[in-house]
Amino acid sequence: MKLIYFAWVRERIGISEEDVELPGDVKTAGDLLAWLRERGDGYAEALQNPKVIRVAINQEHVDHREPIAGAREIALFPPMTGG
Amino acid sequence: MKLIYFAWVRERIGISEEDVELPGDVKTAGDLLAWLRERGDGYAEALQNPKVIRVAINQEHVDHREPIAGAREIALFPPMTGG
Amino acid sequence: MTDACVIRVAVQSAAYDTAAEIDAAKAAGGNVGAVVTFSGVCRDESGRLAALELEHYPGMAEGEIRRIAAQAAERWPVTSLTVIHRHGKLRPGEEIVLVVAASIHRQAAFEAASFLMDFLKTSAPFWKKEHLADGTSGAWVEAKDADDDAAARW
Amino acid sequence: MTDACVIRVAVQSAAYDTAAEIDAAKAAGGNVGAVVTFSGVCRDESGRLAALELEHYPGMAEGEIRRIAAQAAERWPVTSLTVIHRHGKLRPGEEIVLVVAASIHRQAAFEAASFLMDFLKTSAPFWKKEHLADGTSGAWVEAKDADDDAAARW
Repeated sequence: MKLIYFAWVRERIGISEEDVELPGDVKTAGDLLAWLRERGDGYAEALQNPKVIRVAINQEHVDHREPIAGAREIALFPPMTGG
Repeated sequence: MKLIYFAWVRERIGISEEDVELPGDVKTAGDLLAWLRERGDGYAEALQNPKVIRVAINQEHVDHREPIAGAREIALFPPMTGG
Repeated sequence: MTDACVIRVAVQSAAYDTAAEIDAAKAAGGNVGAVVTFSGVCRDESGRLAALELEHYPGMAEGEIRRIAAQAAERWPVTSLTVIHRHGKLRPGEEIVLVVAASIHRQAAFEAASFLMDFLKTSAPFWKKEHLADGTSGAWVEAKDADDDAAARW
Repeated sequence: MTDACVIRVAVQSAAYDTAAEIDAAKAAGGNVGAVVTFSGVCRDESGRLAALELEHYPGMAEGEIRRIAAQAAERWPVTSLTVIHRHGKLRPGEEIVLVVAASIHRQAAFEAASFLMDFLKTSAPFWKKEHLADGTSGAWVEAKDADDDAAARW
């Protein structure tokens, strides 16, 4: 599964995208965040406060409870500050 | 006293401005409208419905009860439709 | 807040340059973060109209617009307000009026511009007469209750 | 009302031509009587900032803006909606975003433009990073509660 990171999530994790194989018990966007936090210090720092992390599946905003099965790409990023 | 007319008030009265000598009992803008209505058919037609006639004294909107003593110019016109 | 607001008012028959007015609003200073413009355009009313003729009260028109702009500058933290109102005969597609409101914040710019338009409609001394597509002279445009309602909400 | 509304969305690093976008909105048809524009301008924060760097999520940025514009076109009788959002490094005074809303009536144009801006702020995937005047790289701009409140009022 393709993961994409933006803004300070990208900076703290240290890469802008990666392909990962997820274990079967990672079922929701929230599960994904918890799983990623265990991957290293950068991930832990980037995702320490899950409440401020926004998730998009296939380029659409979703809730952290959203199932991720079948997702083509999942993006993680901070609250948006465009406009 | 200088009177100025605009839009259909001007068209119905037939002139765009005039100087008038007012009798002493014409004290308010409303009195002026009543006095003008007696000046001829054009005036009567233009001013038949005083409620829709707006009055400006020295280029400021005023109520029909406003005293006109000392006015430099008084303008009569329909509700505005600019913008 | 009036002190800091640059107010520019023009009543003219000539067309104006909207882009130049936006640039001027940005250059007027005050840490501009948002510029809102309103352009009022002469409509053809589904082909019925050949033109609108705008009559105005010279002197009072400028004065009244300036008074409305000063009120807006009191109510919102705007850095500049520009109003250009045209008079004379305007064809469908031509612009009648431009309002430009600049501010540090977008909400102030939106509200000041909307306020200015509502009061221009109801208190600036301009009148529109229709010229019809069949070559005849049409009626004077009637004031709308909706415009009074719009002004009353402020 | 969506059928009749012409929607144009662009996400680009290049500057845009506001006057040309206004003309296009007038030419898009639909008896346009009112055109409202919003321009978001990069501020210098009293000299503190050298630039803002805008990062975006390609693909999703366009899609999300288009989705917001379609919502606006459902809610207001607008004849056209244009949104151009820039990315990359922008210096103080440069424009970040343009919204153009055209309608037969002014209120619809004002409200659609204001709605679009509120939702661009809170749901379009763009992020601003500060570059400071002293040459260092500053912080990522934090999202404001005020922006969430502004979006919630619709």
